[in-house]
Amino acid sequence: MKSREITWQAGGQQGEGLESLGEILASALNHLGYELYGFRQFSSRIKGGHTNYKLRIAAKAVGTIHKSCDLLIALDKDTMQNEALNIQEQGIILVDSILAQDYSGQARCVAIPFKDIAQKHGSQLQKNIAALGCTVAVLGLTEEDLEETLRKKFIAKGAEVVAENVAVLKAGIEYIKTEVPSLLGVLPLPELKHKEQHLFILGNEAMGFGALSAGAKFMAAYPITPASEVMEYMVKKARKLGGQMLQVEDEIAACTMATGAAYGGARAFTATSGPGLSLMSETIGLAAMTETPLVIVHSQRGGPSTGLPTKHEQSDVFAALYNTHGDTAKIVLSPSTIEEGFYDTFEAFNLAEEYQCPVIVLADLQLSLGKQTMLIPEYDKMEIRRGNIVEASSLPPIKAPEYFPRYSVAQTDGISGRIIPGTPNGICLGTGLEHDESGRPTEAKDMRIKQTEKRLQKMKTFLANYKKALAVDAPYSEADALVIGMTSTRSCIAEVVEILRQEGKKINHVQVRLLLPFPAKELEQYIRQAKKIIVVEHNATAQLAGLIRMHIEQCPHLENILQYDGDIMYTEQLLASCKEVL
Amino acid sequence: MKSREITWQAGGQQGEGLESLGEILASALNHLGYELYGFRQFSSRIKGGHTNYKLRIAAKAVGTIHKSCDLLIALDKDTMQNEALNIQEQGIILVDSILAQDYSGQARCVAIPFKDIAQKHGSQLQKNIAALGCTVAVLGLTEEDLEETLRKKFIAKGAEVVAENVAVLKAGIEYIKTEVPSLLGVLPLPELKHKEQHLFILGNEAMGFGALSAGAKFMAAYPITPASEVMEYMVKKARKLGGQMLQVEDEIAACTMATGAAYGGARAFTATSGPGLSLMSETIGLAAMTETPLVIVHSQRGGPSTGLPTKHEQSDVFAALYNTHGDTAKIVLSPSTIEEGFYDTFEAFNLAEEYQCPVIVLADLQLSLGKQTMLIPEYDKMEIRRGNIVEASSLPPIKAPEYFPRYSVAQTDGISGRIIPGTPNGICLGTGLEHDESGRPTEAKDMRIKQTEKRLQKMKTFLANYKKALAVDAPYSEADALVIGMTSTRSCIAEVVEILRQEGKKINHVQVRLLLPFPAKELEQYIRQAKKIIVVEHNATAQLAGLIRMHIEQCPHLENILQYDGDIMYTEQLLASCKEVL
Amino acid sequence: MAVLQDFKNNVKPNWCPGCGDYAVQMALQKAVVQLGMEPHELALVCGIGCSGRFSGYIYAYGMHTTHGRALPFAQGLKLANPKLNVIACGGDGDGMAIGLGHTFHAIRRNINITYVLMDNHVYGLTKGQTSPRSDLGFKTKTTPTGNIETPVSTLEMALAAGATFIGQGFSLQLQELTDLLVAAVRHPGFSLVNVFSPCVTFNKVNTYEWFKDKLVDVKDIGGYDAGDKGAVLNHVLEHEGLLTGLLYENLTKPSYEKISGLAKNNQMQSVKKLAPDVFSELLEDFY
Amino acid sequence: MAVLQDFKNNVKPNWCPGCGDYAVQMALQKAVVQLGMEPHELALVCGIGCSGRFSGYIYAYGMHTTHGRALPFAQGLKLANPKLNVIACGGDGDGMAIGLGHTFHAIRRNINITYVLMDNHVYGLTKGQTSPRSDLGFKTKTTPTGNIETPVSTLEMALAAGATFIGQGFSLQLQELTDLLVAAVRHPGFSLVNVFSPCVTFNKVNTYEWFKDKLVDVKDIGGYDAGDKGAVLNHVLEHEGLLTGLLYENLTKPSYEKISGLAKNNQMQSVKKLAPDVFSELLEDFY
Ligand SMILES: Cc1ncc(C[n+]2csc(CCOP(=O)(O)OP(=O)(O)O)c2C)c(N)n1
Ligand SMILES: Cc1ncc(C[n+]2csc(CCOP(=O)(O)OP(=O)(O)O)c2C)c(N)n1
Ligand code: SF4
Ligand code: SF4
Ligand SMILES: [Mg+2]
Ligand SMILES: [Mg+2]
Repeated sequence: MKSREITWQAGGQQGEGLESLGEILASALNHLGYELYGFRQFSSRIKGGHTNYKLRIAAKAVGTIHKSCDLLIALDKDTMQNEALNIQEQGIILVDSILAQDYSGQARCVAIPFKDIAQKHGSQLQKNIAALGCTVAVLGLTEEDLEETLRKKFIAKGAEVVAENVAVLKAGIEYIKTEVPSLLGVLPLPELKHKEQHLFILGNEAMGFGALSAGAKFMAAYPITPASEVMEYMVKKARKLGGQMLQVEDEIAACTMATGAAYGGARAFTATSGPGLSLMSETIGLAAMTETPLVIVHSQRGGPSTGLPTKHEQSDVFAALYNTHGDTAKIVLSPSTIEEGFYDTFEAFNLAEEYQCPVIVLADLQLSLGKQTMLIPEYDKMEIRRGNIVEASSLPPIKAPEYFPRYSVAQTDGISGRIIPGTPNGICLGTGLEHDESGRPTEAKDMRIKQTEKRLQKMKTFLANYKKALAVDAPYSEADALVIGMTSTRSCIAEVVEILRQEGKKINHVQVRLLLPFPAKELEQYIRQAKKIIVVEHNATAQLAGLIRMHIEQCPHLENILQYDGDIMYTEQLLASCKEVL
Repeated sequence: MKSREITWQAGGQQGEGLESLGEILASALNHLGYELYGFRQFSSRIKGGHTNYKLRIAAKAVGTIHKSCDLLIALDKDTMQNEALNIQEQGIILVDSILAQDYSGQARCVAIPFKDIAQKHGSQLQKNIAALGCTVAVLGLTEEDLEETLRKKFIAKGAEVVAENVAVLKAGIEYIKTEVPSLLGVLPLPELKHKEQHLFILGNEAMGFGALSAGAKFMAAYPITPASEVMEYMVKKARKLGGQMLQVEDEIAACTMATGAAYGGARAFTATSGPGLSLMSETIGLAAMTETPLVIVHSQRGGPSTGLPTKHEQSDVFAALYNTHGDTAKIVLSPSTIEEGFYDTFEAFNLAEEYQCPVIVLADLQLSLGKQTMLIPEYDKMEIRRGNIVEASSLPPIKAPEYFPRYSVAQTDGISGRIIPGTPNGICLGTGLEHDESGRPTEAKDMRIKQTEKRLQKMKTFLANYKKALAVDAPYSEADALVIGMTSTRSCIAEVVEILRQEGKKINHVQVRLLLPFPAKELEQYIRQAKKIIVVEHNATAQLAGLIRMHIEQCPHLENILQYDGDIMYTEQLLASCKEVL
Repeated sequence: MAVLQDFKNNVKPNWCPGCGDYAVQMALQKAVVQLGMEPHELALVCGIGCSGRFSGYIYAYGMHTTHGRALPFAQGLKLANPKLNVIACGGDGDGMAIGLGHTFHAIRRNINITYVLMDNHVYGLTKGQTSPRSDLGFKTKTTPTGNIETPVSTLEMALAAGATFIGQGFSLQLQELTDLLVAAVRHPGFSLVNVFSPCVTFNKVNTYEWFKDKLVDVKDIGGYDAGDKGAVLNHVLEHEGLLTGLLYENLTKPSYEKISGLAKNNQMQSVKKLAPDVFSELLEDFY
Repeated sequence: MAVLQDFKNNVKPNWCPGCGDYAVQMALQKAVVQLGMEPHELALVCGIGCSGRFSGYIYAYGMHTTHGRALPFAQGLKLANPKLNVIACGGDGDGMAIGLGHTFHAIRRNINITYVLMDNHVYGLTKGQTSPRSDLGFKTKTTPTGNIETPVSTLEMALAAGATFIGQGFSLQLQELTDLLVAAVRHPGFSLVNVFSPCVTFNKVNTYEWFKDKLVDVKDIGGYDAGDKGAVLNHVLEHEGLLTGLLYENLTKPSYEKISGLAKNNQMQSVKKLAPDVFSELLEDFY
């Protein structure tokens, strides 16, 4: 892999500016046309505590990071004790001079006085920029490649600040040139075949942007890691478009307000994680029963309870599907790339309105907090479909006590006409109780049966129509193995599959993008084509495997590869695990 | 069946005293030694609205009601329009004279001036007692059989009230004797072989009594149909025993308070239904993560959302198992008779303490609100087991900053020593975050893995030890069919199976009494022994069938018999459905 | 102009005969007629309880939500559709037990909706348990030896939350209640109308007579100033909350809609594809 | 007798240097020493937030619960184990946003526990969003153009809820805070101690200096009567809540334990098989 890409990493204490170091480097590289994937690891404390940022720089799209890196900037002991062990043999470590260098690994380790460099040309707080300079030099870039990005980043603080940062940057470059010239350009970046314009976008922002693009102008939410960036994005953008993001008293209020706004005709949503989803369960049932198009972005983190709030996991699958009591008709999408995060969130609003039900976009921490280059969404493909909303113009006059049959059971697809309250001649009721066709509560058995079947029929209709339930890379009709994953393991699995194929194995790969209703039929065909089935997931109870078995009769043995240590999955490990199973 | 038992039914408007009519009759019959099963159907309104009460009177234990009845007391039109149609051909209807008698069925229908009878000897409000008198006469009982019960019931209101009621009772008997003598003793009660003393007890009371017997003295709850009787029972009994039932602000508080009290060393629980369980999901995760012995009685009703609050359903299975985010270690028991309701609730407190985890007793409306004769619980069998609580006496002195290893991962069964806060030399921490062996938050990967496995190991240990996962009636090693059910379908299935066997079919029956961890291995052996598998449940999404498939590899085809009209299951219908499938 | 009949839906309420909620229903129907509303311009959002059935008994848009969550739903609805008249309803358990947090935050948020709280000091629908408004000593199924928790003072709570409109009515005073509801709907911000609406089935203490005896109309209190928070509070304390009329109004605090700018630029109902230039501008953040 | 060292657990808090919570930690440790408690006699029950980490930093029994639910947990714990000293802790988001309903009901229930609310007017742990205690106009990640919702007045809320003890402290006044905590724990009922505990990282407005400038000690208010609810309320309104000291105490309202009878007959910790006669008596109901 090495020749085709570079993994850069910086580790230090939270608050040392590592995040902006990575951001600036990535932004500049994005402008140069590289494909990037950035991921930060952090702990649940505000200041202090180890954090590290990895950036993969490539000529073709990459969707995750590797465990190892080529160039490591080490600003604290933790980095030397842990991260330095994962470096490539031919890798390079630039370590802060003030750290005791008891490094005994294979890589080349060079002490650099980042603080001094920074202090000389600015303040010691800018040691991250000094490290940036050194990075630039080792990667064979020049100050020109970075200047514009630095300017943009700091211009709000004044031209002086810009100048100071540029000076520190240059000093970093200069230091390598003069003090360690052997490092100059020693890790050249991959060659770019063609240069396309990309966005460099955080998963949570991609989902927020997807919502906004779909016309969502109402959001109510409550802060929670790793979902807060969705609300933080929305609050910045919504008001100008005539919308509003409200941070409310709790998740119950957030979800219920969004449901109220959706009932009111707005495209409305909330975003949350673990505990928040648990609190929303009752309202999800209300939205399902009243057939209200509620959208929830849910980003999984380590559970149960408060769990591991800043760590990755995929253990809320069952909760996303089943946390509401009763037979609940809803849709759960599970995007597997940041790009799908954008499109699925966009589409969630269409589906919610077309099928008049809650839609959960089930992401995970890596998907939410990973940052990736992504092609500009195709404007022409962004179609808004609102489903069966009955407009005033098509309504004949009615008067009390006649109601519009909002919950008509006449349609074979289960989808009845929806009315936006306020519409003349469309008056109807809604209730979380079982109800008749006008929304009046009823306990009549035949109506109960019909309404239950109506709601579930919508899901069948949807499943029959939906084209994106699976992301399939299955060239073999008789495969040695099928690897199944969901959400953000997509890239990692794809890379492992690629390696295995190069080794001569016939491996198919399906990433499940729709979890409810479960696309069992479609998936089954791939299952039947493979000798072994490997289900890869980030939890301890094999939830995806359970789902697959639940929906497939005579389901063959499923091999589980489970990870639940809070870390994301790395190619190296997954490859080893797959080989064990194969 | 008719010769062996009688089904008595009374229907009228809510508030007409039907409930006490049934209660008094049943109580008297219980004293006489009959086996009884009583069930009331009611709607979600306070006064008015049709209600009807059915009482099955037999010589051997019965656990549900039938659709048809032998003797019907009809006090409103609804009763004549609906219930009268289900009566046995040789049945008898005693209908209030003031109702237009457009009955065209086969049964004998006699108009009785209940109100007049009552008014003559008391007030017209006592027409239910007049109906009781008529019932007594038709069943061939005498006033002596009832007097004591009436006395007990009304003595609190004074001797005069007792006398008045006895007078009305007699007048009812007299009316039959003189006006319709042909009815006298025309429906004789079955012959009793031996007379045993029984309790006649509501499911919810049985569960409350089970909790109290297990030493539970703390309950916090929030009213909800059909679970409120559990709190109403506890509030009457707990204080005298040095306990307390608190009606609190909401279900989140109820569940969290109970968790706090359980942590504090009390046996503590809450009881709820549909929406309440949804609200408790976050706290269930906390109890699982902190390994606190929380017990929840959950009675299912029609869902989703507010659904059908007074109707029967079994659609919260998935929610009971999975409503909490994350990989949650907990136990879900599902009693299938009122007797099991008592014992399982009792046992829930043992299991919660032994396995240090939340335990949900998953009931349903029929189980909660059905009232049945039950043998007196065997005092000697009621063993209290508190699991691994570390007492002060066994603790060596420790001092700050040393902690007791509350979450030690050393044990292979996953069960570490639990400390009741307040214990000297046992200080330790607890947190919903992932934690180390002393309960200090940690993000260390190896500890994360160990603690996750510790929690899940407890469930494996439990599953291996638990003896009551299934209620099995499976005499055939090569069966034509296996019928699987859960919770209160037990009796109905058993009766149908009995009939089918009499018809020569080899039918096995397993009622699943443990839903989490799922007893897959044990169940699988019965599945493999049958040609057809029929899964009977009260929901539209076949949740139990889903669970079975989820846990059994190469699971054969499961036939679903699903009912979701809010009604309970009747032998007649289930028999027909089974025959269709067979 | 709509007349009373236009707000009747011919559904027979499942309230007990004599329930205080009938009067609230009537008063509300009269009030909306008086306000010149058309049925389709009104949306009733209810919680769960006997009172929660309210939306099903008036011919208008209605949503019967979950227990205690009428206010979050109503606020979302109002912001999405500002032209709609949104009235939330619920009981004392709904609003003061499970929903108390939402009630408090809705009051301080001051979105232009009206909240009608039917206060019967008991849980009606679940057949007679204590409510947070039950008197000390009140005996119910869950407090057979008498309630031991001090009742919530709705009025003190609302004042503490920064209410801009607090009215209190009584089911026996139909005209006053109607007027109060009219004033509440007209108030530009969140208006709370607490109505003493007796439960004739489960509350044999706080009956029509009991309230009639105790309630004092603020009009009968000399020098009563509904604009002076401190003074209002003293009256509330003195009369243990048993006042009727327009108790408090503050017109200086702007509504959420005003202060957020939504009053001028609310485009939530327009669900359209982003204009190309807006889309391009949004892209800028990610280069 | 335990000394300060006995309450130290050598865990380095993950609070930022300078965070106001360090002082609260210190004051609490001093207070419990002063009260003569042994570590095992104390249980700290916390919500979620920077402040929620509190229980992990003091050597005593500690339970770090879920966001906003420290009080229900603490009340259950106290009733189960009345000999334990139960102190609940949390932040202003924990207690005044998601937990507001519980806070209000806990206050009125008046169980004998102490609630220490670390009020920094912001969400610390989630990295700087508005809290219900944030000032109008306060800029955060979720209110980039300034907060538009009137802050919750903790003190008005607590008075409205029928608090029997309200104290307010400040992280810079260690001795006063310690004394207040001692008094609060001694109070026979629910005691609320609100502490202005600045967040140095995300709140650059309500800083140590800001509070120092504004806070007025009630000892410095002539004739201040902590027993007169009306008067206290007026002081609170006048000073916009920026008071310190023992603001209010009411010793006439009995604690929940007293009024429920649990003070005399609490056998919750005794988990035993029912005595045969008790069992027989219970059976009576079902014949
Ligand atoms: C989450 C939840 N908990 C409990 C219930 C059961 N429940 C229905 S109404 C009600 C309380 C009714 O009291 P109140 O709000 O005072 O209304 P009222 O019937 O007195 O008008 C309760 C507890 C429910 N529907 N949902
Ligand atoms: C149900 C739930 N929602 C959201 C969160 C995320 N969260 C953690 S702490 C916190 C707020 C912290 O603010 P505050 O209570 O004021 O405490 P501080 O950090 O300021 O001390 C939030 C929203 C959570 N843990 N649980
Ligand atoms: S129970 Fe009470 S509140 Fe409910 S309808 Fe009857 S009288 Fe009204
Ligand atoms: S973020 Fe604020 S509240 Fe949290 S530890 Fe830092 S200073 Fe304290
Ligand atoms: Mg009420
Ligand atoms: Mg805070």
